[in-house]
Amino acid sequence: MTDVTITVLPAAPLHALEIWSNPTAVAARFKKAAGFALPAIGRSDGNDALRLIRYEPTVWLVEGDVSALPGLLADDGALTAIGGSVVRVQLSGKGWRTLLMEGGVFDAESPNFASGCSAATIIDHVNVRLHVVDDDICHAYVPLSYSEAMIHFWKTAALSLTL
Amino acid sequence: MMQFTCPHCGPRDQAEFIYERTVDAVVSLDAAPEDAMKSLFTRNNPRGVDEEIWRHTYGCRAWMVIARNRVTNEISATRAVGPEALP
Amino acid sequence: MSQYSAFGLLRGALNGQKHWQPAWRDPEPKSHYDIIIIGGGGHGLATAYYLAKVHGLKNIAVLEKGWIGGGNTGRNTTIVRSNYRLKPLHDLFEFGLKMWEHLSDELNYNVMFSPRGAMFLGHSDADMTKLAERGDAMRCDGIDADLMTRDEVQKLEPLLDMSRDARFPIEGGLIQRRGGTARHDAVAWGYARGADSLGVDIIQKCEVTGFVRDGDAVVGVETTRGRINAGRVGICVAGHSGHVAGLAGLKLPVESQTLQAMVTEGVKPMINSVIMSQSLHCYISQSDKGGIVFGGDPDNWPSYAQRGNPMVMERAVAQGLALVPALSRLRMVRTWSGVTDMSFDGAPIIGETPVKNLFLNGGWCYGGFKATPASGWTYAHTLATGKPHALNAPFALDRFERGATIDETGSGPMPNSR
Amino acid sequence: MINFSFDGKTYQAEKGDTLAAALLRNGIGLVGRSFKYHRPRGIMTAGVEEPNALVTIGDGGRTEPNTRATDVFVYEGLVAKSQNRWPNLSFDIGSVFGLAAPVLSAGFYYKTFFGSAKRWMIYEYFIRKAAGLGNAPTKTDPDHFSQRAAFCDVLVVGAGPAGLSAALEAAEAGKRAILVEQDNILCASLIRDGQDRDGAWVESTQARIRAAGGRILTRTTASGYWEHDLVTLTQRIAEPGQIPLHGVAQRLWHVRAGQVILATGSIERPMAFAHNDRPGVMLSQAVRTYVRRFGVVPGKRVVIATNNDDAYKTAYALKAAGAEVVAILDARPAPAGADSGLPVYNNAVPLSTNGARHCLKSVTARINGLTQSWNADLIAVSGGFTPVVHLHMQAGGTLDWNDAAQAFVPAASRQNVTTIGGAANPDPVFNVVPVSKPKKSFIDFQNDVTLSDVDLAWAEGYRSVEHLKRYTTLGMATDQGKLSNMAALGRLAEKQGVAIPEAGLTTFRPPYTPVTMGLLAGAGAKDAGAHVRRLALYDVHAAKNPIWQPLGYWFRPRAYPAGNETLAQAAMREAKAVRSNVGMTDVSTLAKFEVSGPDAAAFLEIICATTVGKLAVGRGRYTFMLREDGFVFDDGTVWRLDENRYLLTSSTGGADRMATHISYVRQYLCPHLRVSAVNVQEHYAGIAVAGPQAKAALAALIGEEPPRHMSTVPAMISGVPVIVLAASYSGERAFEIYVEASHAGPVWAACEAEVTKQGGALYGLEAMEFLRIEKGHLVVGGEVDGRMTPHDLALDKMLNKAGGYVGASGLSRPALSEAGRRQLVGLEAIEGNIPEGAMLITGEGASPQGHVSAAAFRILDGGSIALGQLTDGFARHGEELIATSPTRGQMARVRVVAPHFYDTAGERYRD
Repeated sequence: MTDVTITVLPAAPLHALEIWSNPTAVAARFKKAAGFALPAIGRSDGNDALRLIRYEPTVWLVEGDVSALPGLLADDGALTAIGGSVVRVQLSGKGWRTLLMEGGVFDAESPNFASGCSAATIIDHVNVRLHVVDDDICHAYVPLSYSEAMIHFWKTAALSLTL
Repeated sequence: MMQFTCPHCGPRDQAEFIYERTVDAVVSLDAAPEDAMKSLFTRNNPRGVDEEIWRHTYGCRAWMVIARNRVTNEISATRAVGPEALP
Repeated sequence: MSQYSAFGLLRGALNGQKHWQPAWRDPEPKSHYDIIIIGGGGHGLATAYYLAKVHGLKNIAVLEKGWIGGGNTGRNTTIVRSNYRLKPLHDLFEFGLKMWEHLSDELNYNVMFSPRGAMFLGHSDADMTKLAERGDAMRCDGIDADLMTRDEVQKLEPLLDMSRDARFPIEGGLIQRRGGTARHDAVAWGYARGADSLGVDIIQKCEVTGFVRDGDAVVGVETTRGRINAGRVGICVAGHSGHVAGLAGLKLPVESQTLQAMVTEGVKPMINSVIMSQSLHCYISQSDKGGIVFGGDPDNWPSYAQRGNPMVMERAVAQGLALVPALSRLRMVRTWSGVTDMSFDGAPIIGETPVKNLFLNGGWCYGGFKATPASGWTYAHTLATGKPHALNAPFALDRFERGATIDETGSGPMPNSR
Repeated sequence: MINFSFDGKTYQAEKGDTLAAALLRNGIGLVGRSFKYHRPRGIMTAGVEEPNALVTIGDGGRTEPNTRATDVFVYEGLVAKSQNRWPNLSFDIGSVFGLAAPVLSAGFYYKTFFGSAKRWMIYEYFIRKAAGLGNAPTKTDPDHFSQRAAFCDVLVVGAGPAGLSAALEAAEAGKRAILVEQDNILCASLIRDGQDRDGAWVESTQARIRAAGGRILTRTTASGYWEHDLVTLTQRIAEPGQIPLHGVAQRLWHVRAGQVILATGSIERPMAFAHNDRPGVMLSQAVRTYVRRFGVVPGKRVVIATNNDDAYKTAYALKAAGAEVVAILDARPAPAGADSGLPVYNNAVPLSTNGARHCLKSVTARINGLTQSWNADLIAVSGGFTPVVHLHMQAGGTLDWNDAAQAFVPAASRQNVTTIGGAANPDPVFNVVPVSKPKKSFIDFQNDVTLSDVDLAWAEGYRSVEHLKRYTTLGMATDQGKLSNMAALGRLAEKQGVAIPEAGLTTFRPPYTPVTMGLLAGAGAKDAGAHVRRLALYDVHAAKNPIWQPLGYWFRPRAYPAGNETLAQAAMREAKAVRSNVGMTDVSTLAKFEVSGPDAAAFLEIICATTVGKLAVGRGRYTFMLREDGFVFDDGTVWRLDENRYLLTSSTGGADRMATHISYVRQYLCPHLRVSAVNVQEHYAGIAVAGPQAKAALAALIGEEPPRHMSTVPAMISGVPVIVLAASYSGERAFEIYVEASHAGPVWAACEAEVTKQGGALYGLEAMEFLRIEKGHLVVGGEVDGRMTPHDLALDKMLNKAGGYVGASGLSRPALSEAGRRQLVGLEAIEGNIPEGAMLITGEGASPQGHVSAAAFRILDGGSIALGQLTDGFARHGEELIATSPTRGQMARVRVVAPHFYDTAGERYRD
């Protein structure tokens, strides 16, 4: 009896957008072009073409169409493709927060970790990046080489979630 | 396990962090060879508070300096280090 | 000192064991000693013993801030071996191993040295080649080292997981049959009793709080029990080397880290030798009372707290179970931590310091217990003659600035990457 | 009723019984044998402090030795066996040690067993056989253990009345609250103390806590208090030996608490009198628990010995249950005002007991200087109460001395922990100084430590409390001194002539009660947390059933044996294919970093010790990196993909270390540089195609002229964008194709089709070793062992003259350029095959002057060759040495040569 479902999402383009100088100027250019501000750490935002998730002080994870971004960055930052290095895993159902406590150290059960939030942590010795899509769905970006081990760990833990 | 207050992510378990070295062990790139080797090969190593460089490796991947008492593990200050970043 | 023997015990059976005298006196500190050793652990007490026994010096004091044997001597996993790859290290540790073989008789105190074999497991062809290289380096310098096949390993330790699909499959091992374990407390108490009987003053509850200088030379120490003058002062405080040397204005190539160890409840014999691994950093042996003694990686951040933490301990236990699954249902009954003085090449420091009359013995990382006799003997030679012996000359304090480091693992100056 | 067996006989237990209660219910008094003298032991307590009733429970890999009968709840089919006795419990040969007790005083083993270490090992063989209690299982554990984190504002330890109220208050104040109880019911003490009427309060409080979102965990022990209010909890999901639901036997919680409230109560103290270790001697509150909670009366004729009021409740409970209280020995002078017709004697302390066939027959006491005896089958003892301060002390707390209670109570702490209830203010008691013969007065019942052992340790100079503990092994048994520490401190204080608080205090070491090793390992029991890292192209390789080789946490194909080829045969065939035709291999695990920005070149010239800035777009170069002490720690290649975009590769083994190093230099040392250094190790899968036909194969794959040696171009293979680097590790003309990992399948398939068409082969790590050794390329972890400078490796000519790279100042140290350093050499066998790892000696018995770091064979011409390190090796070409491996009984005569055996001029790279 488990109330969490673990599914691997299909591979999709993913980029790391890094700003190394004039962050406020770049932020202004971005907001004007994209219609939403660069999200704060631990937050995500987007429009129908683009979704940005922030885990680091100077880097944003970007899903979707990045064609406009190099122009916006000019000499203040760079875009690097990193999609191949992660597998996106969807954890859905009421129990995803409890599941993330298994072998973890991050407070995924906290009410502050709500829809739109993001957090990177370590679970069962693997560096995992989490993104809360809504109350019943959380996406986990797992390093490709560890994904098979991580998914196996989650599936085993899901069996005894409610004990 | 200790708990560090990451300047970017807030309180997090020490398992997400990796210790690099103490601030007195930093070898700056422009140091004269003798000073560089002095920094690399001698430590205050106090039985009390020292400034340590940690990285939130499994979190926001940022670097920080933590002032920590090595006997009581009391943390008195944490400051971010790295490129200028948006809040 | 009353001679220890089986006959003595039988005589004691008749008088309720009343005739035994104290193993060491509890003297008040004198105002001057020829040599003061700071630190009443195994190394400090051994140094005092050999100063008196080998060099015939009588006016010696060992100053201990707490109670003797209370630091790392009482907190290690009791392993004794000399199977190091680099020559300066295996020569020094081998000199010590030869002393271990007669130490109980030398001290008339049974230190229970048990040469049951110290074995490194290899988990791949690459591991086995690395072990063969280490064994060849030892054999060429006259030290015993033998490769073991899978079957020989299984015969020695039947509870090892020999299955082919284990995460760390066992391909074979390298064993030093003359290595093994010893009773750590007995080493401190044996040396203390020996030194005391030769006239050494062992002064407990006496912490050094500063150095007395005459110009740039050290001529004595300030302590919690008053000033004591000395011709020469030898620091020998392991994890507290940084702090004590700091009192003399010295900054050392040493950082103090916590090393955790643990023991299970006592069970009937199940582990016969000392099990270590070339890929996994854990070591397993069974004490004479039946407890499985366990150690693993040091905590790779600085600490004087003598407190463990769950993450590193849980990983050490996981590594042990990956090798010996049958340990799963035993229970850990006690865990403790030592403060190890991690040197910046992994090798000890035994010799002079830039300060006149002040000497240092430290930097033992997590391998100090096995070196106790050799450390005491060479430090005694250095303190008595003012010059290092050939065995400890390579371990000079100034080797780092000269670039003559002795790096067994080749992992460089950062102790947390060792 | 529930069926269980003890030593092969089947009995019945009531629902909710502990094994101890069930054994007493069935009249079983003798349960075990003590550690040293194998004296008969019964059930003394009703809790985790039990020193005697240790049994082995369960079977196969689920067997749990040394389990306290008081800490396991009976389930259908429970199998328990007594321990540490041969042939059986009632007749144990081991008890002969008891006869030798006068000789076997504390620390006797330090005073004898001299002679050689070999002789000690003979004595030791027998000592080890007699030592240890239960037997460890030999089979693998069939169950697994869960580990889970939790966060809360308030963690309450102990669900007695005080703890339950504190948890309710926190939960209903809207705080995240967790209440932990090691028993399987809450407020067991209320039942014990006859306040059953409060059962309704317990039920409603429990319901209100849960309704407010609070969590209640029973059968869960707070075993360790660590740093910054992190507390570890061990939760029994299945009882010892029980087959668990979903295979999870226990769960380890790591709880980060805002505040911790310890409501852990206290542990009743025994009294020291002669033969106080016999079955039939029990603690007073334990007797009351068995009577009130389990309805089991452990004795018919009972003597009670006490120094406080609490034990009178036990007298009333026993009387109500039909037992006869024959005497109450109250150590206190003034009458306690008992009026219920109980036979109370004041100024009365127990002197000794005697018994037959392992059970109590009579008790002798001293009353106002006179002795008096009673026939009795049970003595219930209460020597006062020791507050449970373990967690407070583990948290770095201090203690105060409560003189009225003769006990240490929690004082200040540097963590957010407070103590409430019985643990904070224990009952007042009258201090009883033991008067009986110290010889047979036990204070540590499991390790057989008596008062006379404490006296002996004192006489021999072991006077600090830690020396006393280690010399007598007091408090080092499975009950961790819970019943013995205070008695020992009392005796030590007496010897020192000081009050107990001045006698010193032992350190409180985790865990509070012993913790199952499998639980600490958790999911890591199988792989120690070292998860196998899978290649992007794992399935493609697995289908070919290669021989796999571990490299760090990766597994990579070592060779692809065809038919019944051995590893060596397959590897040589593969290497020959690369030398004579074309071969392909998976190089995905190399570390890779994409470095972009205006300051990318400047940044790379800090990380790498060679020049980078002069590289034209589309060109690449070999490079190496130094640690700050000047030694080489990694090497690789750097490629300029675009004006401000470079690709840096380095070794698989050093990948994580390099990622940290690059981040430290970029973020800590050069925060102002305009550069982005992104780890793309797993973003790109890598396929190497090498050999004389490689260029033709590449042309067919990318449909254009392949890049010349050390050049790079973007290209397409099977419609997939790739980066082609013309790099060679094998010494042949070769190309490395980098493709986004998720699209690697089709690109590998296209390459494999092309290579097969040319009659080429797949090759693995073993062939790669043969190729690179023959060419003289270095390997991190082999020739680059962290102890070699650039000059030692003949790389110093490539050093960036402008300096400014990490390690430059390290190189200035004098010893790094003195004679006598180990230097890189080649070795050619004159006679025999060179063993890898062998020592290089000038003659028999000489101390080694170097070693063989990598050995192989000339691939096309045959002949044993190797790379190695040799003292002053550059100057010793032509010299003959012996490469010896005593551990493998192998030896070869070798000649020192240059470390390059193939195409030294590099013609194979030119088209």
